[in-house]
Amino acid sequence: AERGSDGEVKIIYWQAPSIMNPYLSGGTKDIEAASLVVEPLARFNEKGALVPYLVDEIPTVENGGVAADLTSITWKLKEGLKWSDGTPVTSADAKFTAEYCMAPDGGCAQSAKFDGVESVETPDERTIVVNFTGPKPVPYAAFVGAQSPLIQAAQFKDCLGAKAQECTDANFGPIGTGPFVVTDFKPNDVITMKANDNYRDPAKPAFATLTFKGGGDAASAGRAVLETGEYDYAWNLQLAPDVIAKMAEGGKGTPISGFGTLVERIEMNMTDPSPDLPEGERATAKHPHPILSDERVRRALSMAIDRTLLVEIGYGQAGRPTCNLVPAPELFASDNTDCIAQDVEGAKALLDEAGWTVGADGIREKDGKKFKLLYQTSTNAVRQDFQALIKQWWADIGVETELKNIDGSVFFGGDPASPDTFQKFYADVEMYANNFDGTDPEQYLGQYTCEKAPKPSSQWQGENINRFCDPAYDELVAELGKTGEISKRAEIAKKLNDMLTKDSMTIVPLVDRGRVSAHSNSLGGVVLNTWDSEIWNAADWYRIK
Amino acid sequence: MPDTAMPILDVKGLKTVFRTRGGEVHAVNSVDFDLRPGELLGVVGESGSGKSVTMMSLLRLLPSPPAEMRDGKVMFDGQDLLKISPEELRKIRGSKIGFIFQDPMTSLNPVYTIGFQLAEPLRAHLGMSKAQARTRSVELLQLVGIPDAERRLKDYPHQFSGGMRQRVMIAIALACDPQVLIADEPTTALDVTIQAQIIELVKELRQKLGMAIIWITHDLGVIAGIADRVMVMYAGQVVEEGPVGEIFRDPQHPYTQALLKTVPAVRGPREEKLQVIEGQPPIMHGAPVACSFRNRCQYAFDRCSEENPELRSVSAPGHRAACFLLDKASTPEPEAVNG
Amino acid sequence: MLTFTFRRLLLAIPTLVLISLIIFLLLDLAPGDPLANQPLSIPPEVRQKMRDALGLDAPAYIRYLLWAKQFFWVEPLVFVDWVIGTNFSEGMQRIVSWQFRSPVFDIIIQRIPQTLWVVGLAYLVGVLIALPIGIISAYKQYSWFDQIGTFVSMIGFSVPPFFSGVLMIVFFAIMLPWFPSIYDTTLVVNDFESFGQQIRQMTLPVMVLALQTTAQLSRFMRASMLDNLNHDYVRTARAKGMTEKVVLLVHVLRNSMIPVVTVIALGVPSIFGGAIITEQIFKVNGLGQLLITAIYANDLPMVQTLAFIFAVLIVLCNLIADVLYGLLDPRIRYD
Amino acid sequence: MTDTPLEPVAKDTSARSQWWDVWDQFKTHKGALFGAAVFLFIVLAVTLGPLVWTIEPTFIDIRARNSGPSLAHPFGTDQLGRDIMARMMAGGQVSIAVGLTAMAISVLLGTLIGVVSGFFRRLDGVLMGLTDLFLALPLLPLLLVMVMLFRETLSRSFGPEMGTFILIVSAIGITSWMQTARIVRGEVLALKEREFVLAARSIGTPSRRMILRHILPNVLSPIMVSATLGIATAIITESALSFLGLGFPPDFPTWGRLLFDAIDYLQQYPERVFWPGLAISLTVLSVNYIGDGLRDALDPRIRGR
Amino acid sequence: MAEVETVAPLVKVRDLKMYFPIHAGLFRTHVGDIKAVDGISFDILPGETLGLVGESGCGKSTVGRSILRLYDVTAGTVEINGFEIAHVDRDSLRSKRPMMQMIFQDPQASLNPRMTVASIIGEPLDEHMKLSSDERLARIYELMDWVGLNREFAKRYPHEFSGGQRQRIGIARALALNPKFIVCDEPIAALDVSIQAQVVNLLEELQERLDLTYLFISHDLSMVRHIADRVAVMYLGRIVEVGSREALFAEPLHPYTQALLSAVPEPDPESERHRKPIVLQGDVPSPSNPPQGCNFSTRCPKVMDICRQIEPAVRDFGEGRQVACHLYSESMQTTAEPTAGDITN
Ligand SMILES: Nc1ncnc2c1ncn2[C@@H]1O[C@H](COP(=O)(O)OP(=O)(O)OP(=O)(O)O)[C@@H](O)[C@H]1O
Ligand SMILES: Nc1ncnc2c1ncn2[C@@H]1O[C@H](COP(=O)(O)OP(=O)(O)OP(=O)(O)O)[C@@H](O)[C@H]1O
Ligand SMILES: [Mg+2]
Ligand SMILES: [Mg+2]
Repeated sequence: AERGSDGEVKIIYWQAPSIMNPYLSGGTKDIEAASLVVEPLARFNEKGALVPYLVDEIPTVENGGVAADLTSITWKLKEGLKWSDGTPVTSADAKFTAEYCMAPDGGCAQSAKFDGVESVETPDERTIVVNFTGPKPVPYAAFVGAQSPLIQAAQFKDCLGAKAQECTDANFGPIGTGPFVVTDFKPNDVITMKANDNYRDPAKPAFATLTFKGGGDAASAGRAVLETGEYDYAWNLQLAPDVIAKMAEGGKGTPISGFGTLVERIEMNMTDPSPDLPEGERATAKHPHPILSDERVRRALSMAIDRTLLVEIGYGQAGRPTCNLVPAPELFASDNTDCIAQDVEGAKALLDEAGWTVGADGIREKDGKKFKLLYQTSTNAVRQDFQALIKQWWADIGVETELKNIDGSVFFGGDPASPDTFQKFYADVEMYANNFDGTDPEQYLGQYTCEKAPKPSSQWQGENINRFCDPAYDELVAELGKTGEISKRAEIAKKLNDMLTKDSMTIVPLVDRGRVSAHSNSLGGVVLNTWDSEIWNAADWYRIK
Repeated sequence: MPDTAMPILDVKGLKTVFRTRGGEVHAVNSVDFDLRPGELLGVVGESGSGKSVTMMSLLRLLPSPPAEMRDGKVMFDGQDLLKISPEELRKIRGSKIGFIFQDPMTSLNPVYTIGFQLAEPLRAHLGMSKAQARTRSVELLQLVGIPDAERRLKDYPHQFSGGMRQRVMIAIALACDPQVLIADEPTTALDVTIQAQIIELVKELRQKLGMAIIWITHDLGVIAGIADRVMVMYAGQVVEEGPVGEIFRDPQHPYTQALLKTVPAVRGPREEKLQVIEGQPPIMHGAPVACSFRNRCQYAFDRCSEENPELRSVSAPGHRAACFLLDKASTPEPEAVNG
Repeated sequence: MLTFTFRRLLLAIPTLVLISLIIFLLLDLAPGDPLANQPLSIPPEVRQKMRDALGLDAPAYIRYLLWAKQFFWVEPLVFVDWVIGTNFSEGMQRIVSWQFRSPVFDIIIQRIPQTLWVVGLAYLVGVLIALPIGIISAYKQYSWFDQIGTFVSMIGFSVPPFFSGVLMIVFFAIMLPWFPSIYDTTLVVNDFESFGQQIRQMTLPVMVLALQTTAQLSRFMRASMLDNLNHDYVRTARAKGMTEKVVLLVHVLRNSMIPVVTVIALGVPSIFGGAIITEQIFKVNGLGQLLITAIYANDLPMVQTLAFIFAVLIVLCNLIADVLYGLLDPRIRYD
Repeated sequence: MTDTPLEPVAKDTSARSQWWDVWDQFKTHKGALFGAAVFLFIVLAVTLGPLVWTIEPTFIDIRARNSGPSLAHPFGTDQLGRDIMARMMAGGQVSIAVGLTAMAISVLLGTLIGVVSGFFRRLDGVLMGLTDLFLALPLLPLLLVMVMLFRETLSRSFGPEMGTFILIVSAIGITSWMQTARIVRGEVLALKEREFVLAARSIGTPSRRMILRHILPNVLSPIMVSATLGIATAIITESALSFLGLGFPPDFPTWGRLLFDAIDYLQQYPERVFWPGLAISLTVLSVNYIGDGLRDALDPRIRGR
Repeated sequence: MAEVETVAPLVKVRDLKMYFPIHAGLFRTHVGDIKAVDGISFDILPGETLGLVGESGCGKSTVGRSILRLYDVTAGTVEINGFEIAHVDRDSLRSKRPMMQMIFQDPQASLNPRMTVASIIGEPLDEHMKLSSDERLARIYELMDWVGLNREFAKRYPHEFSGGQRQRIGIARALALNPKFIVCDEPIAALDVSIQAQVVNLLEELQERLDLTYLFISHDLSMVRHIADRVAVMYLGRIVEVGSREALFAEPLHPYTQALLSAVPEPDPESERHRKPIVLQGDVPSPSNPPQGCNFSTRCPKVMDICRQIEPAVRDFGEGRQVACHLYSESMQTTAEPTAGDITN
């Protein structure tokens, strides 16, 4: 096909992008909108494998691109790459990008990508050498994936550090190498783009213009693609499965789904959240949880849950039951499926065994203490349905549950003054979803070491939400950090995963949440990618005639 | 006034009923009267006796519902005003028959200038141009004695005092040189000094323009000063009618007699005790089957509660009253006083 | 009148300052964090850096004073610069949104057209429909027209817009694909066709919004007309021999409009803030949507500024209503 | 004095309280009578209904989910198999309670402020300033902030449902009293000029009793009308809050919430939208008609006719 | 009336002023006053009725209300039964309230439409007397008997009564506390002619029986002539003439009184034909901006130059007759015209 021959393509995101600079926002909507314009050196494909974008090949130890001691990586830019304004892309741009994100006052949302980067060298126009402070077994973070694309030094040169916030024009219309260029950016509303004249593949993109509309809700976005056909692509249709199915009957489009690493899970609090404890000791390692500290109890709670039904009701096509914290990529996913079958009787037996006997009112008790749990999550229709269902299942095994839901902005807000953040965890169990960037779970699994538990002394910051603490686990994490060989890494990761889930039931995974998006039947070339930007291959899209 | 002239307005058997939740109210019951050219007919009666309703019925100005004109004929200019089409009636209103209302404070539209409100009938009925209407408006205001007329055309009603507003109302009513002017208590809301001004004005205008006037009032004094003929109403009916001198000198109906006595005078000897008419006027549910004054009448006898007296002529020409006492020979002594 | 207006304007200043302070303090007290919507995968250190970069952790009074300075001094200067091409405001820090990293006023200005087009037009349409309905309903009180009018307006009153909106979409965008369900804010009206398109895309939201305006206003108009129809001057007008049309449309209408105009004027601020739900449903993305997304994103400067602008509008419309009242009703002299 | 008592003008019925007259007039307003009947029916249905229809609104019968109307579930079930009829009744209790309480708060506040500012000239400026201030405060952020600020404190003291209830009800009440206050103030200002207030003053009645005895009973009719309108507005506002995600939690049914949740299913299960939509509309409609009737019935000018 | 000189007046009003401030401008500054009552003095003897007449808006009601301290007066003193009323504090004022009462113009507006007759009449009793409910009821019945209301009506509401009956309720309320002094503010103006007489007779009868003192405000001169012992004529906030009823009606001295009296029509066509009313030109000036000199100078048919410059002093003609007019001022009496001419030049 010829560039621009297919007219216009229209994308709708029900969360509207507010900025086009992924370095200033971690939000998916912003990163994905930006991915149409700015590109990294390499991306993950739909299977989670690295594919070269602005380089010709992926550097590895084998091809010499990565130093044998794992302390540097060398990328080589493609020949003749141009920014959309026609100027050449050089290694200086990459160096600048690193400086931009690593500048102390810049508030770069992706600075984790540049963790451990010591310097970026530019031996020549096309060669980029990233030096690390120590050995880095997985060196594919900086300049890889939608979160860390190259930005143009010329455009952003005055936007370093604190000034990053003021460069509105650049932040709204970055110059990139991607298939499209921003013509108009209306924050939280609509972005219009046109084909990049200097795109490296002269035949692409097939569309001359692109409209990227934001706002509204998932249902209306779904309708616009599946029922009225007004739009070509709708992102993340978080809707009940039967609703999507009904919309699909409209015949204008097709829902598509893909799975990544996002897992909806129940976290068990290993510490005592009782409000009777003095502030400062509440929900800290000093007081183990009076009920949930018993592994059998946790297991029984997990056994009572019918994950398949949860999926059916809450996610349909966009979910599958899982027992793993790391459900993907395949290489890293443990084959643990024990929890999928619901086993109410087994759960009851386990509780009996643990000494919790059914009381007069049908609620279990032990030593005069009732089996009562406070179960919190963020406010969200599906989560409240889950809460209701799980509450009922738990009631079947003699557990009384009090439900509580907290506004998402408070729950995930991390305000140390608020009692309701998920980090503070002033409840017995809580439910939310989390995932990791890219394909390597090292950092993700590394969050569950003893020292990462949120506590008063750390302003309640820290990712080890359930205050899980096992020295053996910490050791294994350390070992993973030193291992470079991929199969070895996978083995360790699976082990870590099992320690958290299968073995200790500290984390009770429920659903591996995929994504459902939809495209119109006339839009060709769509490949849903959950490892990178969902619309990563928009350059390949075309109109089916 | 020449008794012989053809009446310009002839009302026969007028009946107006209000349909309300509490039942029908027969506000006007078979009222007959006529008005001759150039004559001033005074209408008196206490509050609620149906004076206003009668006059508004003539021009069908009552909102309907609840009002309903049941019966009667209102002959004006050879036409029955109760029968003609609304459009024809509209052409008579304001041009041939002018109307002045009781309350000068609310009868003018507060948001339009006096000039506008004066010009409206002129332009609607006489088809005058803006400029013509304006000249005429100035004339009219001067006629009713408003100084600085030219400038005051631009003023709004609230910028006038009560007396001035009533003059404006008169000017509006006179705008198209009507043959008949109906003034519904034009001075009741005003102070005596202002009332005197207005009365003088009307007297003067009448001499100048020579139209027939119906003047409704409570105040017997006012009537005595200006009317040619008087009509006394009670409970929706005419109870007495006659030349002004006759009525005041020799009232025939007990109600008229009592009415004349209740008012103390400013001049002359002072009464030690005021005469009172005891009781209240009746509420007129249904057409009257008996004399409606009987409960308050000191002369009432059996017949009064059996029949409704009709107007009948009294000795003096043109003097009529509706009372059975008139039948009982001419002996005026009240022999059959009700116990 | 002039003194009155000045006086009211003067009085408005302390009110507005107080309002701005209250809004600020309230929003500041509210829990929540502008970074709450960032993915959990962003590590806490990075979050902290982002917070620092936004200046989120400065003491409240400093942020308030800064905001006040920016609102009352810098932004007017920017406006002056923009109008006469000077550059007084160069180098001054404007009020910057936390979610967009862009001056809030730029975004607000961007949003005004669609807000005016849709919500403003809906208001206008609503008013234009409501007035005749109110007039006829009052004139023919208790007639079938009046009864139906009452019924419909009560329906309009009782159906929440998120319901009527979706219903409209299902009927008129899906079942009968006559109108688009999504408003295109990028549409430029430059020819007949695009104008038609604009009309089409405005139809549904305007209908939903106008229904509400009509419902309320027609009731009000009716009551006001009924009130005036009983006045003596109406009888005077009839006695002057005016036609019913003149009586109604010249005499009664103007008097009845006096309170109604105030209500209409006071409803204008709701154009800017009140259509949040409808905007959301049809994705009109006007000021209402801007406010609600800013609230969800805890974008304090944006919420603060918008809220304050609404407050200014409300105060201003109050003033306009009073002045209009004085103009329409010659009896009112405000001095 | 020979004066005998005069015939009373009123109809012959002996001492009737004027509430009878109000009722008499109210009865003649067909819409209002019908509205009152419907409202009564709704209230009875949601309060007594659960005694008859004993299915728990939170009971999940997962096998029967998404079923249409049947004998077992006359209104059908939702996506978790909860009985919609039971949820409608539970939701109705909340919605009507929200409507009534929020209205009560707003009317009380409005009346208090209106009466005080109308009656005491010295407080007038301040209180009307306050009213203007509230009118000028954009309500949505205010509501939101109130919800965010107090939801947790209240849930802790009163339990999550009661806490949210108190919060929403007071949020709506606190942001909607201004109109009432203005109207009441106007009425009070006018009443103050009436001679019976002057008469009371000439007797030496102190302000407190003056307000209770003479002012309040006479501003009743505008208050009543605000009140009926207030119920309707509060029910609608609550549902709008649900739409914006600020209302009751999703697991706690109210009509507004049920309607909002059902909207996604508009095409598959239109009846789910229908029931709460109908309930809200009927309630608002009936309350509005009642308000209309009350306005007429309480207006002595109309009643006298 | 001859021996009245020796009796001490029950009500003594001296130089009473009641101004209503006008605020205007940017800062609502005090820019002037409505001088509703502008310095009036008079006495009322025990058992006497003083009639107060004048045109609408001349300040009659304001006088009545200020005397009862329903307004906070601007200046002057009011003494009733030996107690200073105009400037005492609220509490002692409250204890004096029973002594002085008021009857209002509009029988409809002066009764709370939501209270029964019994509670209306009983209100003053509740406020000032500690009565058991039986005593209270007995007193209410007694009052109703006094004013000629059937006891059966006690539970009815005001709207169920006719105007005359309503006015009786108002009178009963005023009598409840055994007052000595009653201000009647146009008690009959809103009533129909046939009913007026009933009420006036009742008032007279009660006065005799209870030894009441009235200030009878009215603009109906014939009624004032009937009921009042002495009459004061007001014009624009001032009293222009006071005198005994006979003297004043027989021979009005002030030009305004003359005009007022001559304007009253009489229900007698004969005498009406010959009556030549003095028709005043123009309107009453605004009390916020009274003319310089004599208030009446803008409309006075006998105006002299001096009237437009100097406010006339009150001249006492003896026997309680007082007139404020330059026509009668002592210094002017003989040389009025020439002096006036001098002043203008
Ligand atoms: N709109 C109406 N509905 C019902 N009854 C009415 C209406 N208008 C007038 N009436 C009744 O008609 C009767 C006559 O009223 P009308 O106004 O003619 O009396 P009036 O003699 O003009 O009294 P006033 O001297 O007080 O003006 C009264 O009993 C009154 O109650
Ligand atoms: N509360 C007030 N505030 C301002 N001005 C007032 C007030 N009360 C009365 N006035 C003014 O004082 C003047 C005298 O009023 P007042 O009521 O005493 O007159 P009046 O002689 O009783 O008239 P009427 O015969 O109409 O009752 C009028 O000009 C009036 O406008
Ligand atoms: Mg009348
Ligand atoms: Mg008065």
